[in-house]
Amino acid sequence: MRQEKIRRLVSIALLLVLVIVFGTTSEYFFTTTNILTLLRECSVVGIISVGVSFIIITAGIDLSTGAIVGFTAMICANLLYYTNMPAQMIIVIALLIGTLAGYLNGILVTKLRLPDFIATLSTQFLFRGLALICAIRTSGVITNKVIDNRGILVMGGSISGLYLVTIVFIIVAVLGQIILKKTQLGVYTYATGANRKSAELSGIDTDKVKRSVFTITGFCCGIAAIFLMAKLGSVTPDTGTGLEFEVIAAVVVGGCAFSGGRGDIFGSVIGALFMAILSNGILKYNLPTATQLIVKGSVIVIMVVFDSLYNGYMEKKIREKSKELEELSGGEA
Amino acid sequence: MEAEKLLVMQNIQKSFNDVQVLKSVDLDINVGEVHALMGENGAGKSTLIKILTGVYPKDGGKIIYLGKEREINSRKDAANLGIGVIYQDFSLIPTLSVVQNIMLGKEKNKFGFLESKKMEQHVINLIKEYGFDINPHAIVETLSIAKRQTVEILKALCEESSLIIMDEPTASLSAKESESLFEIINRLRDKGVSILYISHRLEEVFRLADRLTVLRDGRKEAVVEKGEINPPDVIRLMIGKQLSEATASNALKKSTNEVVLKLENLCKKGLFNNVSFEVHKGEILGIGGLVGAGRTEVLRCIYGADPYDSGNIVFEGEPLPNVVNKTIQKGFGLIPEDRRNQGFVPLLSIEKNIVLTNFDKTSKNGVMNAKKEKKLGQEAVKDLDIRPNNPLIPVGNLSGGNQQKAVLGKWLCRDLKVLLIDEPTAGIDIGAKDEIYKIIENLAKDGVAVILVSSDLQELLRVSTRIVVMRKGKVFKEFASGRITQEDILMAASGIQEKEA
Amino acid sequence: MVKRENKKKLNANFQKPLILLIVIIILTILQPSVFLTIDNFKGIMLSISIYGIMVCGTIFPILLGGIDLSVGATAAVSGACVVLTIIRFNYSTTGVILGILVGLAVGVGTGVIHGMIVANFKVPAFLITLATQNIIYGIAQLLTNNQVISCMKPKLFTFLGGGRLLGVPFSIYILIIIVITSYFVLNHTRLGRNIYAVGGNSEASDLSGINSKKIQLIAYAISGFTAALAGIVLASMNQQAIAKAAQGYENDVLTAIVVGGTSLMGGEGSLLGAVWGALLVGMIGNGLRLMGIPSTYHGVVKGIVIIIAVSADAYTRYKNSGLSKGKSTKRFARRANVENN
Amino acid sequence: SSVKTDDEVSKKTSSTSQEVKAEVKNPYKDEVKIAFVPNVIGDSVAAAWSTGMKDELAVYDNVTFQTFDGKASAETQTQIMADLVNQKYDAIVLQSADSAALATSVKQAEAAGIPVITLNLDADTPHAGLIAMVDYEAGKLVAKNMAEGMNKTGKVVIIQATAGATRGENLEAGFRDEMANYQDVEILDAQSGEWLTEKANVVMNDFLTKYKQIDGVFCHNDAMAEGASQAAEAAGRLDGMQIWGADGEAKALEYIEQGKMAGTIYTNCFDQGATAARLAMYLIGSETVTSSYTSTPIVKMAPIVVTPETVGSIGENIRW
Ligand SMILES: Nc1ncnc2c1ncn2[C@@H]1O[C@H](COP(=O)(O)OP(=O)(O)OP(=O)(O)O)[C@@H](O)[C@H]1O
Ligand SMILES: Nc1ncnc2c1ncn2[C@@H]1O[C@H](COP(=O)(O)OP(=O)(O)OP(=O)(O)O)[C@@H](O)[C@H]1O
Ligand SMILES: [Mg+2]
Ligand SMILES: [Mg+2]
Repeated sequence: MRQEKIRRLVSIALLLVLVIVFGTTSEYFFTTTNILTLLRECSVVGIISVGVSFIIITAGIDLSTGAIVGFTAMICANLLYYTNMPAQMIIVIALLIGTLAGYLNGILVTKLRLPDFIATLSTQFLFRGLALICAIRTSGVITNKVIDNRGILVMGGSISGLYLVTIVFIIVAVLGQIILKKTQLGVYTYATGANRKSAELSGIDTDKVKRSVFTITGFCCGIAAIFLMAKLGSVTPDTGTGLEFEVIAAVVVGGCAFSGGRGDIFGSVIGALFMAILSNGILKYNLPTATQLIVKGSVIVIMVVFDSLYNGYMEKKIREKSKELEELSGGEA
Repeated sequence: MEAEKLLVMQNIQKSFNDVQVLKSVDLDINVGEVHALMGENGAGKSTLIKILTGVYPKDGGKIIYLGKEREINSRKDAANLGIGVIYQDFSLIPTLSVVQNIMLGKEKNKFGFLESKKMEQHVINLIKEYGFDINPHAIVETLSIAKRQTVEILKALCEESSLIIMDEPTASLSAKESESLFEIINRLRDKGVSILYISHRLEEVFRLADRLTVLRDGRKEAVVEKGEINPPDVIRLMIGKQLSEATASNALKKSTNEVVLKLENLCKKGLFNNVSFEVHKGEILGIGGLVGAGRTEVLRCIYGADPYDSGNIVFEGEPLPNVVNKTIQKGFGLIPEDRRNQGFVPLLSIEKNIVLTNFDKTSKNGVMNAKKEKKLGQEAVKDLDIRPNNPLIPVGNLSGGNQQKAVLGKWLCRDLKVLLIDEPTAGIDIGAKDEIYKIIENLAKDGVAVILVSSDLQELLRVSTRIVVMRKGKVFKEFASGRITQEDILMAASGIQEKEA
Repeated sequence: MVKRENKKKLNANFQKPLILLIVIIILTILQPSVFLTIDNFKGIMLSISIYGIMVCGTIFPILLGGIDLSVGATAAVSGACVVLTIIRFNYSTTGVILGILVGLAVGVGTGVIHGMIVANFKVPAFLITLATQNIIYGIAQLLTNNQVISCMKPKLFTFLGGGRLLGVPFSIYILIIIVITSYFVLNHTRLGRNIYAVGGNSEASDLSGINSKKIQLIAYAISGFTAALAGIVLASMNQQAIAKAAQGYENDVLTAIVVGGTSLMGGEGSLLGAVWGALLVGMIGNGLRLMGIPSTYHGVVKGIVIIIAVSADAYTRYKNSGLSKGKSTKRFARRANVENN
Repeated sequence: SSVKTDDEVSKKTSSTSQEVKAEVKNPYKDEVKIAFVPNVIGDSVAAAWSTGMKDELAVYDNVTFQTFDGKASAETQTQIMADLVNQKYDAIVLQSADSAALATSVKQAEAAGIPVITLNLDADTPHAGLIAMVDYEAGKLVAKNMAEGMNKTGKVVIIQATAGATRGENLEAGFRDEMANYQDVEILDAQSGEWLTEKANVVMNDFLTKYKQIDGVFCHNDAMAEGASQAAEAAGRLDGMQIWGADGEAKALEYIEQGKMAGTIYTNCFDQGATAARLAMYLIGSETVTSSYTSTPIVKMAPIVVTPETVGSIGENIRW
């Protein structure tokens, strides 16, 4: 437990280092608008990463999140354009579509026994394709419409500067952390990921756990779709493309291991913040695009390597310490 | 008068991959008895209890529990009936805490929220009740194997069970911990709980069990009361032939052969200190000690798998390099303690696993010679009598004893000079044990210096020609001659010195 | 007993070709005179040739339980290296040969760096290669200065990707050679054995005297090599160097490998499976185009076909394992999967 | 309610600052920052625009010109736009990924007093200016020339842009509308080559396998036309085939000279970039308040039909 806490502190410290470096070297970084924008930027990725953390903790992966967001948003765009549905209704529908899409992933993984990677890759093709098919056309040509429904646009708005999406992100993250740490589903999520066979032997229906985490992720995608749509004020067939990689990167930077059983939502939030700050900060230096890419990549490499070195060091120390304790307590048994 | 039947299993059948593992197994357990289930490796004991606890569906047969026929389709069903179980392969979640593991699958919750405090208290009470020494908040992956086994035991005890199944619970426990387990078993029996006990250690079975069922080749061979039978007969029932019974204690003798390997003041901080001993050609040096004495670490350092801080390892008069590949080239071999994680690659076939240490024989310029490879695999399967006798089967699918034979197979075809063996027979049946001992003895006869680490005192006495006892990372005592008994070793391992050898 | 095992194995081995055959039959029925022609087969092979080459190398780190997401970027950089070298050497033969060597060396070099980082620091390969993907594309931008650098001569260069030998595109020959080499390495060499061993259990491999760090290094180097080779062929095919070349190819590569049955956890999978995966995806695309189905619908169809094909594969695997017999087929299958995990 | 949408926020700021407008700068003396946000960087068009802008701006000592990669994503572009506003850039040249999706961002920038000049694709809100290549008309031109080249009869295939891309859709709409006038020309098929040479090569291969007769190929960009030409040549069917692209990049012109392509619609991208830069510099130095525009001024770049006969008229200095 203590080891985990120290790790957490280290990742927060790394984040702070980044913030301080950017803050002191650029006059535009520490402005209120920039901080608020930055929080807004990390929020959509962050909301999805809450769900994906669950999946990665079960040793799974979800490549379809971006496509689910795109598809959900496209359906909403159609509803907005062709019907007079009230915004609340559309929001409910969006959540429903996202959830169902996530559930579909769960079914493919647990009923058809497809590996997560293939199942969600296929649904990525599927939902991205559907989004394209559903795109709004006038005389055959895709014409993306500007959304003017105030009820939806409000979702992209802010309360005295703080964007709604950020507030929702915080709520979702806190809820996620509570579910993960304080409920049965949370424990089962860890158990399924750390050792699926053992979990089964302990009487856990790991299939149900798998379906639940995919469904949760789908729900998060639904939320993300609403905010993305509200922010962009329009939906294109490729809305959300590549989002899945950003999300996975945030989650993994935050300490969830692909091998499962490790990490938590708090880490993923830090991961999402880290990636957003990195992208946002680099823009401030007027660097050529090539240099931007190189700097961004290098920072991640250095961060990851440092994290690993530090963990190795801590593990060694803790082992030595526990050994000492054992000796002190007699260490007979 | 007929005793009251808790469980009756009739004509249970099961096949994997078209191979019938259980052909027709009957088992019945009385209320409040300790019932032992015996059988060779691969006889189907673990499979039977996995069927009983709903992990595998059965192909045929009937399960009657408390007088009613039951369909047990999941682990939950079994738990609801009051069946607790310790599986042979660990069923713990490495990244969760002891409390979380013990309560896994039976969490107390209110509106879906866990009542952590309540569960914690429950577990602490349990630990106290049975007198274990374990930190309830420790993360399981940081615990030693022995501690993990105690968590496993606690997990089974935690349920209000009328039947507790234990599949080789002592395989990785030291003598002392085993003793406390036996006490618990006796206490449970007194409370009227039935125990189904699976073990390869005959002395345990005879100490604990009221009745025993023997399986052979997927069939029930016999059910006997304890008083009606003696150990050699059980063995005969299990393997269908007489075993060449060796003496339980062995006459030790100091080898006069040349010294092959010499450790001088080997130190590694926190693990062992100033370890020195010599190993002679053709001898079997047993290393005894309690769990955690540092024996495994010494072996690994000799082998080059781990670095050491100071001291020397001299092999044939020259310092031994601390690199695995080089020690292998010099004629070293290691049978590691943690078979599943360190011994073999589960997805690879027997043949390919054996090849891993024999590339110098089966490849030329990096290109494999399929024929030689095949020959190596077939020879190993034949020489070691690995069953099923197909070198193309993934080692992960074999039973424990056969897995260990496959691991041995990695070394047997090499020109070994020193073989390091760590707990070679944990969870292995008597027949296979005997075969493994023979293999070790033959190797020694051929001049290989063998270092054997074992927590099984009988085994240590049976095989070693000389015994060193380690305690808390130091060499505590050496027994080089005369006859010694289990007590002698136990005393030395616990640090009692008075009785001189 | 042994016989039975072999029989089952045979079934399992026929599984993938069978699915492919079904796809072929369906497409042949739908497009009788066109689909089953040599020309069309050449077309399919051509469509998978670039990322097919990558597949043969990228499967190495994946078999180790790693991943290489930087292959697209590596291809872009090595393509740029070749073209720039050729131009510097005035389109001479020396320039071509030197350029190819430089390109391949760059690929191997990036691979070695990946291998060193992943092996020594035990960091997730996913993150590292995702990060280096940025760095490498950045370098590609620096090299090309974000311009399209066209290079339409000499013949020796353009032949690699655009030429034909006996009527067959030369890139297909390269693909076949790489497939054979990679198959040979994975199945008949010490290195291949080590890859599967380290991927299946690196601790046991280390104790068997295999240097798992070295194996990782080599695996990533091979991945870098094939990525570079693919990049060179691509540059030759398009007769240009461009910073964003091969962007997103890593997705195609991963799709082929994973659809082909290779586990991302390592230790399990085969090159032929991956080639099967690439062919399957290639044929779906080709079939859809031949049927004249608008591109809009391709994604959906591709997704569904992959689901069907792979679950058919999974289903027969359970059936062959004998676990799917009995009363409740579903439960058996579930257990089997748990065992496999 | 207390929740304010982006629109309302920007309206509020603009209503207060409308009269004062962002300060007028003297581009010869003051520090000026101009940003270029292409849809993606690295393709020939973006490279040419960039070069055109840089050359145009080279005369000013204090102008910083910076390119930001839009990564073909509207989301990325909106993030970059927000940051540019935050950093108080003086002008933004934007090739938007989508006209609707970037509308809000453009509005915000304009409200902050930063003129936004779009390239090719309009933003669905009035802004400083749009410098556009024609696409619908270009499609029509290709159709007309191709049909004439085929003597008004023949079979045609189309190799499309990435599905959903606006320029591709418009080019194709123009092409199909014009072709409808030629009764004897049949459009056989249309498949996506995802803007890429190598993919177009594959698609063309499939077309060649399926159709025994193909007289014309229309590709949504030159890169794909080159791929199609390679495939046709390899199959020995290039002779007499009318392969048309659009854009007019240097390599395509070379292909036309070599007879491997029938033509393309050339746009002077250097000039297009330079025009955008010139407009930006003018607005920075003037008192014009672009955020009060009610419609966007549009500059259309002249489409030049390039065929083997006319290719010589495109001089080396304007080839990109
Ligand atoms: N999931 C499985 N798939 C295929 N074969 C299996 C499986 N589980 C067990 N077997 C086979 O069934 C047989 C019986 O195995 P089981 O584990 O029940 O033996 P056991 O009596 O418990 O042996 P041991 O004493 O070594 O634990 C063995 O031959 C084993 O290889
Ligand atoms: N990976 C590890 N993490 C924490 N402690 C360890 C680790 N490996 C060894 N130890 C500790 O080092 C000490 C020596 O262990 P070692 O395994 O060498 O003892 P041993 O005598 O071989 O015991 P055993 O009979 O269990 O094999 C023990 O206290 C053990 O708990
Ligand atoms: Mg067993
Ligand atoms: Mg040990």
